[in-house]
Amino acid sequence: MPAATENLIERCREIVEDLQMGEVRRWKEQNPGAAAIGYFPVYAPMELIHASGFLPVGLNGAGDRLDLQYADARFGSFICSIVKTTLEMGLTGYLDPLDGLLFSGICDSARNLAFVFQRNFPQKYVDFLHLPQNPSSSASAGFLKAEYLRLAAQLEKLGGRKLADDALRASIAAYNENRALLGDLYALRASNPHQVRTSDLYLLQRAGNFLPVETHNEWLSRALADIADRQAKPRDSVRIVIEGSFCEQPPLDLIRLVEDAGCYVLDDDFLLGRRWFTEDVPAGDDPLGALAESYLDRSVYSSVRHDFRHRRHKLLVEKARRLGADAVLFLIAKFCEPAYFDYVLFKRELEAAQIPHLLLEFEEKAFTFDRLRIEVETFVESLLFD
Amino acid sequence: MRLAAGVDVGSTQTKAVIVGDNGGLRMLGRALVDTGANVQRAAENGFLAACQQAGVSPQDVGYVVGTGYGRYKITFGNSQMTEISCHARGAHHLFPSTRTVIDMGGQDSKAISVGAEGEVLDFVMNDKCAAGTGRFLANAAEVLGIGLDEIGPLSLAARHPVKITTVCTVFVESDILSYLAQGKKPEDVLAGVHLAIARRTISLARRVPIEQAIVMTGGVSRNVGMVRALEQVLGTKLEVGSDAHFAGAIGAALFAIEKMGESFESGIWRPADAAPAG
Amino acid sequence: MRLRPAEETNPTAPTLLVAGVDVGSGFTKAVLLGWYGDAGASAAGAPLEELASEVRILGRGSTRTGVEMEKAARAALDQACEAAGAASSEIGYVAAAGLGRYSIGFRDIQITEITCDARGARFLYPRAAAVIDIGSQSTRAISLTETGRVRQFKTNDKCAAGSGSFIVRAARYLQVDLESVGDIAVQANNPHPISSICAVLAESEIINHVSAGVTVPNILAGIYDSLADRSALLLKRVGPVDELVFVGGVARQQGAVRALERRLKIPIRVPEHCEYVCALGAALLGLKRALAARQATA
Amino acid sequence: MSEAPRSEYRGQIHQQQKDLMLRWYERLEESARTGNPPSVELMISGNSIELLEGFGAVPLYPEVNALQLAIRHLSLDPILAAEELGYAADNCAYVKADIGALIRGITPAGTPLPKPALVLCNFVGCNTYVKWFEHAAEFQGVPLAMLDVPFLRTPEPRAEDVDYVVRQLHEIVCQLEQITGRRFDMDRFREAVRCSARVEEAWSRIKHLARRTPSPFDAYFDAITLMGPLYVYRGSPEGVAFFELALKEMEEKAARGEGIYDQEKFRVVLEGPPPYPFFRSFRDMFASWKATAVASTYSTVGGLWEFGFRHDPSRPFESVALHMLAHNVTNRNYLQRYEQIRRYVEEWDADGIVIHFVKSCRLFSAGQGDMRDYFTRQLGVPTLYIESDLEDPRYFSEAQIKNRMDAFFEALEHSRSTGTLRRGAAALRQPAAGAGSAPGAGERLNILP
Ligand SMILES: Nc1ncnc2c1ncn2[C@@H]1O[C@H](COP(=O)(O)OP(=O)(O)O)[C@@H](O)[C@H]1O
Ligand SMILES: Nc1ncnc2c1ncn2[C@@H]1O[C@H](COP(=O)(O)OP(=O)(O)O)[C@@H](O)[C@H]1O
Ligand code: SF4
Ligand code: SF4
Ligand code: SF4
Repeated sequence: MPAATENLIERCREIVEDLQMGEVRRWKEQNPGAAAIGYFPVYAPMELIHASGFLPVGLNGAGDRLDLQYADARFGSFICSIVKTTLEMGLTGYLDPLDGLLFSGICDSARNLAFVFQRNFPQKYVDFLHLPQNPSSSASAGFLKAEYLRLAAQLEKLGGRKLADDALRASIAAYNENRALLGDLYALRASNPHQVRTSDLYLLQRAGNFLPVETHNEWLSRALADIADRQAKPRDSVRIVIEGSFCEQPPLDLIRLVEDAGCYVLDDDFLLGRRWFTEDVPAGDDPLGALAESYLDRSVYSSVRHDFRHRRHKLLVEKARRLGADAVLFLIAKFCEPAYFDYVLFKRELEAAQIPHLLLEFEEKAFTFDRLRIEVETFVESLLFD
Repeated sequence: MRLAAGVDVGSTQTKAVIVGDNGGLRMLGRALVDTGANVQRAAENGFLAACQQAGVSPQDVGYVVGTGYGRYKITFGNSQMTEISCHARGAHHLFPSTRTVIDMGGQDSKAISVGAEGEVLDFVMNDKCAAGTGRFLANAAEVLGIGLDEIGPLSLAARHPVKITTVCTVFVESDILSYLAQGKKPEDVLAGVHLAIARRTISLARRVPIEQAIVMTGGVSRNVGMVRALEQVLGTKLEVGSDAHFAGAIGAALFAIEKMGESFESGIWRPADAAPAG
Repeated sequence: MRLRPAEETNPTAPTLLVAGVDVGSGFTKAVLLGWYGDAGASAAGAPLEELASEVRILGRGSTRTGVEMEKAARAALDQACEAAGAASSEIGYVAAAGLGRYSIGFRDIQITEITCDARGARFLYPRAAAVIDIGSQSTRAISLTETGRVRQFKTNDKCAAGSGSFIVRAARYLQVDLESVGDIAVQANNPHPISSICAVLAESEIINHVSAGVTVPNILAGIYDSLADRSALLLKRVGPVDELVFVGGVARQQGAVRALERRLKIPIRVPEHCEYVCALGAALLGLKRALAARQATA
Repeated sequence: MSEAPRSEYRGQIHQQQKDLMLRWYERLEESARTGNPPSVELMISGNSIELLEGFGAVPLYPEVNALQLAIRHLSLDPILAAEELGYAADNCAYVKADIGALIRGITPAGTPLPKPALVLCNFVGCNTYVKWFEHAAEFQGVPLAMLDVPFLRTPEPRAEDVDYVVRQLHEIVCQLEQITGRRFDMDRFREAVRCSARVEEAWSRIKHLARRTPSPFDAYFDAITLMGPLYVYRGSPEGVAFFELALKEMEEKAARGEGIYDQEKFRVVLEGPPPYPFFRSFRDMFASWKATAVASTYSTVGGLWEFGFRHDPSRPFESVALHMLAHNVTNRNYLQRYEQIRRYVEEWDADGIVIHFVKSCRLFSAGQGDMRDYFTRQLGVPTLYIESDLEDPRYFSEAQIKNRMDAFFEALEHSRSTGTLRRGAAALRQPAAGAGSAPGAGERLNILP
């Protein structure tokens, strides 16, 4: 791979691992008066924040880079890591560059976290979006549009621009491009997994959490061109689809470990909110309505978005079949209620379809992986050795 | 002279103290025995030893309060109190400005938030797992072949503490051994062990408000390495008195006096007047 | 089926010597295999079961792992060679398993202990469908497919409760020889349960039992019951099991076997050299790779 | 502590409660046999029993089944059965017990339960519900409908929220008409809403009786007994009769100055669901200290009426929507729960708070450490924090909980003896400036009204 791309990925790693959010601070210096709005996974309408003149910042916990000192006392046992590390970041000042925080109802822990933030950070704008869970109702689109308008009004109060259709259309276009580039990278990896290391793709993608979308688009197109030209020799590997990491993210070393143990990742649900829509959002006459409708009718399946018209377990099997995967790897954060519940139906469906799977539990704050290594290697061995 | 006793039957060690109001409240005797297998016997032995040291007859002791995990096994006791109440009370007596107590014993650790009168405001305890307790330290000492009272001072000599990843008391053995095999110095390994426990303890303790003065009680308070490690993690100083190991028993004895219906003036007896350790 | 022990093997030299080394957290075990097949024939593609008649176990060796894993592996292998009357230089292929598998510089391949357990057990019991391995620090439950692949597996958390080192500590407290703990437990008439889930905290419970006059067999049986409970939980998670192969050092202890039987109510098979099953599996898988490699170069 | 004598209340309602619940199970059995009346699976949180009355349908509450299993010590088997299906050790055990029991064909009373005509996922607060109902529909092979109730993220529900819920209610009515082949009876629905309002009035008054010293009933343990009829019969004349009788009996008791114990010593507010597998022992721990729960958040899962909300027959759909949106503890946001508890301490004259952290239920428990921080550090109210589970017997350690409970009440007793124990409004310290050692720890209160 050309050194330029190596450097770019290295740069991404620095950005991702920088707890101080240097990139966000820099953006704020360059855009005086504009706010940075953090959003907790999984999805947030970044277009809307962008159109208000603000920087949407994706929060994905602090990994093992922060010792839990205060947050454990607030959230106690049986709660996933990301909830605690995010609160710890807040309590120890790492979220100071952010002027606001957005949450949505992905699970009960994250929802309560939103309000714990509200109490502990009264000087910050902390909001909770209700994203509809009943897309089949005729009233959902109207409701979601109203919810977005409520958000827009709040952002305006924070000093944002009044939401204008033109600005929103431009933002939608920028994010459509972002998703298209990511989609190309994902498609490239699915067809030529030896050419794209998943850990690299992950870093490239996650750096976007802290960058203006325009910059990110530029980086992604550079990387895409480079990677497409790359020459690499395919290895004897197991082709897998990763499921279950839509919110708390597995440590980078764990992603590498999975690859090193002999897996080609054809698809994953890391940072799923960045690739939320399956098609471009149509930026027509009613861009806000289009954004809402895309959420309801043209988005990926997810354990935190319920749509009883399309069952998630069927969709997972379809995906694995479509991509020609040998197996599904569930990477689930410890105590992640939605992922674990979905696993039951996924498992049933995969077994019926005779697609092997492995479940690994991780914590973003873990830094030794002996046991996980054994598990992945055994799994690979069980598929490779006859 | 009126006499009262507090007996703290811990999982590892049993502590007993005799107090009396002989021209002011005094600690007349105290004793420390290993709890061992026979909890009831240990309680008795501790109590008798304390009586003997105080030079009083057990029959003359008017009221005995038992505490600690074996408190219900004390046949001669008049009543029981939880060790939480007793440590708070004892610590408050030793340091009247106590607001937080960190008690680390053989099998559990707890943090107690204490009010101005020595009353418990809030507390937390670890559960179900011996990771990060006195046992953890005792095991580490054993693996290294160093006396329990030496590991603390030795750990202070560390310059590059190792990172201990295991919290399990049993498995820490192999961590320690592999560090030694890698040529790490015992003091660095020990410092790592102490720090690991300190982090765990403080993250537990943060569930209650931690306010000055912070008093450490329980057997592990005798380990200067642990005290320093806790101070380092907490970023503030801990109060540790020479009677800290006896805080639970002292608290129990104070409750005993109260239960006797005796009016007493808290604060007359001070650690300085204490009888020598038994 | 049983393998013929080394003494019975035919005196002609094996075509190929393969070693499997299992570097466990407590003990390192080595198995030396001889392959007597036709050097020219292509055996690489055949399933392991078909190779059985051409394979002999020539020697075994075991030593404490300690911290120098490579050294332990050498020592165990030397023992195995001595038992086989072979020189280590004659070994054609070394497969390493266990937590120290990457530490063995002289290995040809590393394989996880789960794959090896499954292979070893399947080789000894061709119809084995589930394996449980209880070692010093770990418990592994494995279910197999009809063809002998690993279907599902679960390992315990990094907690000493319910694994071999717990038994070692308990034996020490009760002043019973490790060799005989299992047999003593079998004499229990009224097992006394241990309520603590923690190996360390359970010790004081054990002590209390002693002082309350509970007999040593009853205490030990109680400990095995709690160990069996934990293993049963892991087994449940790998799917329904109606017959089980029990391997690893703890399988040497009758008390553990009986407790598992009581708990699971299914037949349990314990191979004679149960703690070597993982090393055996490694050696067998190593053999397959070695044959494949020969074929490729031939 | 010696056992305290407890005058357990045994009035007429005690028997009537049993009869009512028995009748419910009989109706369910009838539905299982004949399909008549049709049954609809529903969640307790902010349930709309009134809507079902409009169809003459009988509610099937999986939570009631789960808790019955736990109380009868039958929950472990189904939980293990569910774990074999792949549920994680840490998933909500209510769900596991219910699904496990379904798979194993276990019912709490031993009588068959019907296959519901519709699994109606009234998503009121708890995200786990959605998973639960999805699975319940999947494993029973029955139709599934979603009723998405926006979480209360503003002080009051917005007009859009109400509109969204009302429109979904209409859609569900149509769906139910199709599925059951019955017509929705608007009059009956309105009548049910009227009954509900009367039950709510009586129930709310009963709860207000607990403000007296001594409190004539326990707003946690006794409330749980009354919650069954509250959810099943709220919209019916039986419910009205039952609750009006209950009110009368409680008022009489209050007039006689009778409490739960011969002498009420402590008054606490309880937060969190109970440990059903150890319900008795748990209750005894309070009894041994003569402590009465004067208020509880758990008893407001199905509806929060003591602060004034009532269903309104003049706008039945809207009031059903409002009830779901804003007048039950599960759909109110976390800080509104703090405020609810704070009011209980103040207006119900409590000495302290007991937070029961339940491993299964993140809806209740996620963040309870922060809640405790708020009450102890900021308001200075004595607060006990204990952990166990509401369904899974493996997470209850009687000795540990008792130890903590004893320490807590010892402390209260000690404070009382030194005259520092304050009660009710006096127990609430005004937010102290600079209190708190954690950076950013909330000195400043930012609770939505
Ligand atoms: N002289 C000493 N130096 C260092 N640590 C000590 C000493 N004596 C006791 N300890 C520690 O104290 C622990 C026992 O504390 P204690 O409070 O008596 O516990 P418990 O009440 O549970 O029996 C031991 O496990 C040990 O780690
Ligand atoms: N001579 C023996 N008799 C009975 N049990 C033994 C004996 N030696 C070891 N064990 C048991 O076997 C365990 C070690 O098993 P092993 O499978 O070798 O573990 P590992 O591979 O993890 O080191 C010990 O912890 C002990 O419980
Ligand atoms: S990781 Fe799972 S449980 Fe944790 S916040 Fe995210 S969705 Fe919720
Ligand atoms: S991790 Fe170790 S100390 Fe903790 S419960 Fe397990 S055996 Fe006990
Ligand atoms: S998480 Fe809590 S509210 Fe939700 S279903 Fe489970 S017990 Fe009920």
